[in-house]
Amino acid sequence: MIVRPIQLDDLDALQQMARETGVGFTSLPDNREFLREKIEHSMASFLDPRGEGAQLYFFVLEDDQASSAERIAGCCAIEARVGLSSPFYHYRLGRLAHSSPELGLHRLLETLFLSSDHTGDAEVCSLYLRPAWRGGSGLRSRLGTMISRVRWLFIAAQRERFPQRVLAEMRGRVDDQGASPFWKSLGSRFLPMDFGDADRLIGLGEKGFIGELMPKYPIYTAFLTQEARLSIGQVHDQTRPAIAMLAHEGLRWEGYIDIFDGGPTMEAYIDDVRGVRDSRRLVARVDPDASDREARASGFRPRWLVARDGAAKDFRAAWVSRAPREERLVLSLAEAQRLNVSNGDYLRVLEC
Amino acid sequence: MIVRPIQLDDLDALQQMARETGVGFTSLPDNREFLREKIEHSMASFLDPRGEGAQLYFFVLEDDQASSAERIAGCCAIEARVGLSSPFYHYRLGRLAHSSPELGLHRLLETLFLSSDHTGDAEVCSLYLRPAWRGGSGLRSRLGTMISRVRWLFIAAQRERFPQRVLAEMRGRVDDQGASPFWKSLGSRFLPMDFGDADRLIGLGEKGFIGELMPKYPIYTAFLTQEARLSIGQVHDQTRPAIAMLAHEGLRWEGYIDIFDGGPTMEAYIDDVRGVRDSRRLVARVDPDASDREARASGFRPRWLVARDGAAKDFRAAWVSRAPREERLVLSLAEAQRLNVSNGDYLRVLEC
Amino acid sequence: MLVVRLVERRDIDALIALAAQAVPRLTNLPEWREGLEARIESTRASLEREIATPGDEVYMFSLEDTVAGRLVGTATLRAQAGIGQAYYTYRRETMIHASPGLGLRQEVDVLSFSHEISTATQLCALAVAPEYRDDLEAVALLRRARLAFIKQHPQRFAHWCAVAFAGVLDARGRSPFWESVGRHFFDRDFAEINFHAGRRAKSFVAEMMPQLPLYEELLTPEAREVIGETHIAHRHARQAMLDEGFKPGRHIDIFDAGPVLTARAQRLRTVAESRGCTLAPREPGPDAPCALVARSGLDDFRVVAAPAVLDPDGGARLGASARRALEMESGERLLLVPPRSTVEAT
Amino acid sequence: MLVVRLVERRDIDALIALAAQAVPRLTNLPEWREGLEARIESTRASLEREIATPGDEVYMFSLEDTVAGRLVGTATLRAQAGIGQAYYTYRRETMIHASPGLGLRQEVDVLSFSHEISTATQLCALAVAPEYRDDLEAVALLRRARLAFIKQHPQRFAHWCAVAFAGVLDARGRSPFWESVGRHFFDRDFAEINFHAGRRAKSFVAEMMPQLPLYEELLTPEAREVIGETHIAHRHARQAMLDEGFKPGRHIDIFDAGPVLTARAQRLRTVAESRGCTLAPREPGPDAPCALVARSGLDDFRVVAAPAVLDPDGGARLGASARRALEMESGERLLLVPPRSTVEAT
Repeated sequence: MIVRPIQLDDLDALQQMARETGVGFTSLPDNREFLREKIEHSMASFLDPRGEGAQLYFFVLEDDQASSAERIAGCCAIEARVGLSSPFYHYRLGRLAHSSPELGLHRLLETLFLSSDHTGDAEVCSLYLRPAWRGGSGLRSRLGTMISRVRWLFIAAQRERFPQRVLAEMRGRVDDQGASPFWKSLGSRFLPMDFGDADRLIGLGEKGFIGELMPKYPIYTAFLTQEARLSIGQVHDQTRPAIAMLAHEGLRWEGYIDIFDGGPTMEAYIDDVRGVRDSRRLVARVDPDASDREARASGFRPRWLVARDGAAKDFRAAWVSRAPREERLVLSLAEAQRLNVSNGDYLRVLEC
Repeated sequence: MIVRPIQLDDLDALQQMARETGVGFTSLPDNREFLREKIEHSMASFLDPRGEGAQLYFFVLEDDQASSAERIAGCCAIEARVGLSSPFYHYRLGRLAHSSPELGLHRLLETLFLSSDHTGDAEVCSLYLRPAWRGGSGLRSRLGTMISRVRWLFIAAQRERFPQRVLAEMRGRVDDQGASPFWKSLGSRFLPMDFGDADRLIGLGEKGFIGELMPKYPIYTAFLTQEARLSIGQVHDQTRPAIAMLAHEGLRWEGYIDIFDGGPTMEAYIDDVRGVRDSRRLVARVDPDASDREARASGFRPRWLVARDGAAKDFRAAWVSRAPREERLVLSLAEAQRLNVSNGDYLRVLEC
Repeated sequence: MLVVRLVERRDIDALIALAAQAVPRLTNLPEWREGLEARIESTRASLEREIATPGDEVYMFSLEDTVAGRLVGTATLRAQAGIGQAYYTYRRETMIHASPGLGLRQEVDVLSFSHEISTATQLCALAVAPEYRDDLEAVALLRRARLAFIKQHPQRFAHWCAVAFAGVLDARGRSPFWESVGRHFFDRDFAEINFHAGRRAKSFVAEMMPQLPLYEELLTPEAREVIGETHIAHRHARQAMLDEGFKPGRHIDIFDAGPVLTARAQRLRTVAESRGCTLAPREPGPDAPCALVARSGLDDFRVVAAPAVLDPDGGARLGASARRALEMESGERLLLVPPRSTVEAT
Repeated sequence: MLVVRLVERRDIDALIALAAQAVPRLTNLPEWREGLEARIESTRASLEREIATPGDEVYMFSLEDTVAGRLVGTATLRAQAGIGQAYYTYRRETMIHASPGLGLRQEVDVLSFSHEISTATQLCALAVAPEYRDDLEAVALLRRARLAFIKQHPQRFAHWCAVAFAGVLDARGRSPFWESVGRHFFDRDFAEINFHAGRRAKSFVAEMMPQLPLYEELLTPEAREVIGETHIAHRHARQAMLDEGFKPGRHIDIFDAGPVLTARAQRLRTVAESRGCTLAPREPGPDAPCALVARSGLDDFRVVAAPAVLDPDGGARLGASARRALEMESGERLLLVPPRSTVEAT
C-alpha cells in the first residue's frame, strides 16, 4: 500500500468515493467537474516549488499489489491555508458574565459568535477509507492510521509550506432520524433550504451566502433547543474514531464549531502535533540483502511509516518493516523501490 | 532563600511592595485592609484540604539568612479559579470575513469582543521582585526565575487543586508619557475616569462597572487609533522579561487582551506548561554527610528548585545543590531543614 | 361625584389596597408601603419645585368618589420615563438577509435593546378598585385627567408620551415571553422579577438582560405569538389610548413583551382639544353634554366629568355639584375638553 | 411653460447630461447610459402593470421647458425603497451605560444598521439643469409633482415616504464620515463607492459594511460632526421637504451620513391639500393665484404650476397655456393643489 499525490487518472475512483460518502462529507461533493478541478488544483500545488498560497494537497491510498482495477482504497487531503480566496466561517463558543451586585446574581452565559478566526490556517480534511478496506488484521488493520497520519508526515517533510496552526472539522451530531439538532434549531431558521443543500453549497466552495444569510449578531445558546445546545462541539457517532485519533495527535477543541451542524473544529499548533513533532529525518540505507519476508507475512503489523524527505511532487509514503537505528533506516530493495528512494536519500519517518 | 505561603506577619512587607509597584500593577493596590484580606484569603486557601473554590495562593520570597529586618525579597501568587464570584472580562481579538463576490472584494476585519471565556481558569499573578534583590550573580541572579517558576512547582505538587487552563495577564504598552494608547482610544471614551482609577477599582475586585459601562457590542479595531491598534497584545517594556519567561514555559497569546490597556493574556493548558510537565516527583534522601560547601560558595548558580510534595500548607521551596539520580534526590541536613523535609519524604523537583 | 386630584399623604392605605387588587400586577404599582410612600413624597416635592424642563419628577393622582368618601383609583405621570434609572424596551426591527447569488431574500425580525423611550413622559400605574372597573367613565376620567395636567403644565413634561400595557400571560399566570427570554438570564419567575423591577432601581435590568439584539426566530412559538400583544384585562385601556391618539410602535416591554404606545403630547386629543376658559356664573341646561373639566392649578389641580356648556364669550357653565367637586367659584380659570361628538374627527 | 411628465425613451441623452451636471453627484442618478435606460424601461413597465400593492416599481419623471423645447430636470419615485435590493441606513440610538455602584451614568450614541426605510416610498434622483437651479418654482414643481402622482395613485405607493439628502463633503470633495467608517471596509474613495452603489445592486453593501452597531464615540471628530448634516447644495431642498411635512428622524445614509427624512404620505401638504376637480370651460381672472395643477391619469399624468381658480361647483378654471401644456380639454378630471396662502396652516 502506498500513499501518493492524486493524479487525473484517479478521477473515476475519486467520484466513486464521493458517491460513497454522501451528505455531511462536505468537502467531497459528487460533481465530476468540481472533482476534476480539485485534482488539478492539487497537482499544481504539489508541483509549485514554493507553495505559499491556498494550496491543496490531495492524496490517495493505493494498493500497489492489487491485480484488480480497484486499486484506490481511500483518500485524504490537506488545505494549506483556508479562507484566503473565499470567506471561511465558524461559530465560536464564548462566555459572557452577566452580573448584578444589587441582586446578588452572577451568571455566565454562553454565546456563539460568527468568526473567521481560522483564516490562513491549514486544514486536514477529506479523509476516507473505502468500506472494502476497513477491518481485518495485520497490515489491513493499519490502513486507517496510515491514511490519517501520512498527512503529518507530509507536513513535517514540507514544513515551510504550512502556517502555524492546523485544524480539522468534525461532522456534528445527528439524531435518530439522521437530522442535525443544531441545524434544526439555528441554521434552518435563517437558511431557507435543507441541511443537505446548504452542505452541498459549502462543499462547492460557495460560502458567501453564509455572510449574507446567517445571523450577524452573537447568539446566546440559551435560545437554542436543548438538543441543539447538547450538540455543540459533539460529533457524529461515525466520527468518534477520527476525533479520538486527532486528540491523540494533540489537537483540541477550542470552542469553534461548524455553523451548520455544530460539530467541533479540532485544532493545534502544527509544531505541537505529535505526528509532526515525533517524526524524524533519517538517511536511507538501501540494503540489497535485506529481506522482505517479514513484511510479506500475513500477520505483519507495520509500525514505521516512511516517505522521501524531498520535493513535494515526489512524495510517496509506505510502511517499512525495520526500525531505524540511530540516524539511519535500512530499506529492502522492494521498499526503496516503492518509496522511489535511493541509498543516501533523506527520509521522513514516523512511528505509528 | 525560600519561597513560602504568606502569613499575617508579612503584611507590612506586602504593603511596602504594593507601594513600590504603583499604578498598572493591578492586583496589588496600596490598601492595607484589602491586603490583609488577601493574606487571610491565602492562608485559608492553603489550609483548605480540598481547595476547589476561588482559592488564592500567595507566596513570599524570604531571605532566611538575612540578619536585617528586611527579609522579604518578593512575592507571587496563583488564583485557582478566576471569575467565580465576580465577573472577569477580557477583550478577545477575533476576525470576521467581509466579502462581496460581486465586487470581487474579500477582506478580513479584526474585532474585539467582550468575553468572560476565562472564567474558572487559574491565573498566575502578583509577581514582584524588589529592586534591592535584582541583578547580581550566582544565586542572586536566579531569584527572578525562582519566584516565577515556583508557582509551577506548587501547581504540579497540588495538581488536583487547579483546573485545566492557566493564564497570566501582562501589562500593556504605554507611550512616552506613560499613558496607554489603547486606553486613550477605547476605555477613556466610555469610562469617565482616568486609567489609574479604573485600574485601582479592578485591583480592589470592583469589576461590575465593566459590564455596566464598557461597550457591549463588538468593536472593529479599525475604529481605534493606529497607536491603539498597534498596542493590542503588546506589552510594557518592563514586562518583556516576564512575557519571555512565560513564553518559554509554553504559554501563548491566544488573542485575549486586557480591556483597559490592551496587554496580552498569556495562557496554556496546565499540563502543557513546561514547569509542570518537566517537574518530577522524587524521594528525599537526607544525607548527614552531604556537604553544603558548593551551595555556600559565592558563585553558586543553583539549578534545582525543590519543594516538599505534600500538604499545601507545608509548601516551602528552595534551591538544592545536587542533581537527582534516578528517583532520588540527596539533601544535606541544611537543605532538608530549610525545606522541612525528612528522609523518605516525597519531593517535587524542577530543573531551572 | 368622581374627582381626580393629586395624591395626598393620607391616601397611602387606600393605594396599597389598590396595588394589591391590580390585575395583572403592575410593575409600576407594587404592593409595597415604602415604595408608595416614597412616590407620594416625590409627588409633593415635584409640585413644590420650579420646573423649566422635565426631569425626575413624578406626579401621582388619586381618583376619589366624593359620595362614597373613598379613594377608588390611582394613576401616575413620570416627567421622563428614564431619568435617574434608564427605561429600557426592546425595539422590533426587521433586517433583510439577502443572497443575490442564490436569489434568496429573508426577512429577519430582531429585538434590539433600546433606551429611546427614556426621554418620553410616561403614563403608568393606573389602577381602579374592582367595583369601579366596569365604570368606563371613571376609568376614562382617570386616564384623561393626566393629559389635562400635561396641557396645563407643558414645561413640566416631554414633548412626547409613552404608555405601556401588560403583556399576555398564560393560564397559569406565566409570561410566555419571559419564559423564552428573561428566564435564561434570571432563574426566577416573572412575578418575582416584576416585583423586583417595581421595588428596586431598574438598573439591574441593564446588567442582567441581554443587550445584544435577539433574533425573534430563536424564541419559542408561544413567546413570538405574544410579542406586542396586550393582556386581556388591558385591551380596553389600549384601545382607549389608541382613540386618544397614541400610535402603536416598535417598542415592547423587555419582560413580558407588552406593547409600548407613543404619541406627541400635543397630538393627543385631550391635549389638543382642551381649551382654557373662565367659570361662568350660570348653570348649564338640563341636556348639556358631559365634558372633562379641570380646575387650573398645580397642587390644587382637580378634574371631573360633568355637563358643561361653553358660552360664546369663553365662559364655561357648570352645575353645582361639579363646582363643589372642583372647589371653584365663578370667574376662576379652568380647562375644558368638550365632549367628543362636538369636535370634528381629526 | 414648465411641465412635469413621466419619462420617455427619447429623454435619455438629456438625462445623461443632467446626471453629469448634478452637484454633488447623486448615488441614485449615475451618469451611466445603461442604468438610465433601464430606469426608463422600468418606468414604462411599471405604468403598464396593474398594481394592487406597491412593489419594485420605479417612476421617473422629466421636467420639460415647453418654450425652450428641452428637458431641464428629472426626479424619481421608487414605490418601495428596498424591494429587490435592501435599502440600508444607520439608525441613531442613544444607549445608557450606568453604574449605580459608582454613581455614573453615560449616554452612548450608537449607529445601528437598519433596514426600516426599505418599506417606504422613496423620493430620489432629483436634478435640474444648472441654469434652472435658481428657479425655485421649477425645482418646487418637480419636487411636488411626484407627490401629486402619489395622491392620484395611492395603491401604487407605501403609506410612508422617505427622502435622503447628500451629506457633507470636505473642501476636497471627500466625505469625512466615509473616511472614518466606510473606508475601513472598502479601501476605495467615496466617489467610487457612490458610483458603484448607483450602478450596481446595493446588496454588496450588506456584505461589506459593518452590520454590528457602531459607537459614535469611536468615529473621528470630523465624522461625528457631519452625522445627519446636509450637503450645502441640498439645504434648500431639505428645508422645502420639511415645509412639505417631512420630519427629521434618526436615520442617516450609511455612506455619507446625510439625513433621511420620513413622513406619512397622507400628511404631506401636497397630498393632503390637493383635491380632484373638473376642468371648467372658463379662464381664471388676471389676478388668479398660482396653483399646482395635475392632469389625472397614469401614463398621461402631467403637472404644471399655473394661475387657477376653483369655482364653487368644483370646476377649475385654467388659462390657455396651462391647458395646452396639460393637453387637456374642458370636462376632464384634474388634481389641484391650491396655493399655500389660501390654506390654513395645519
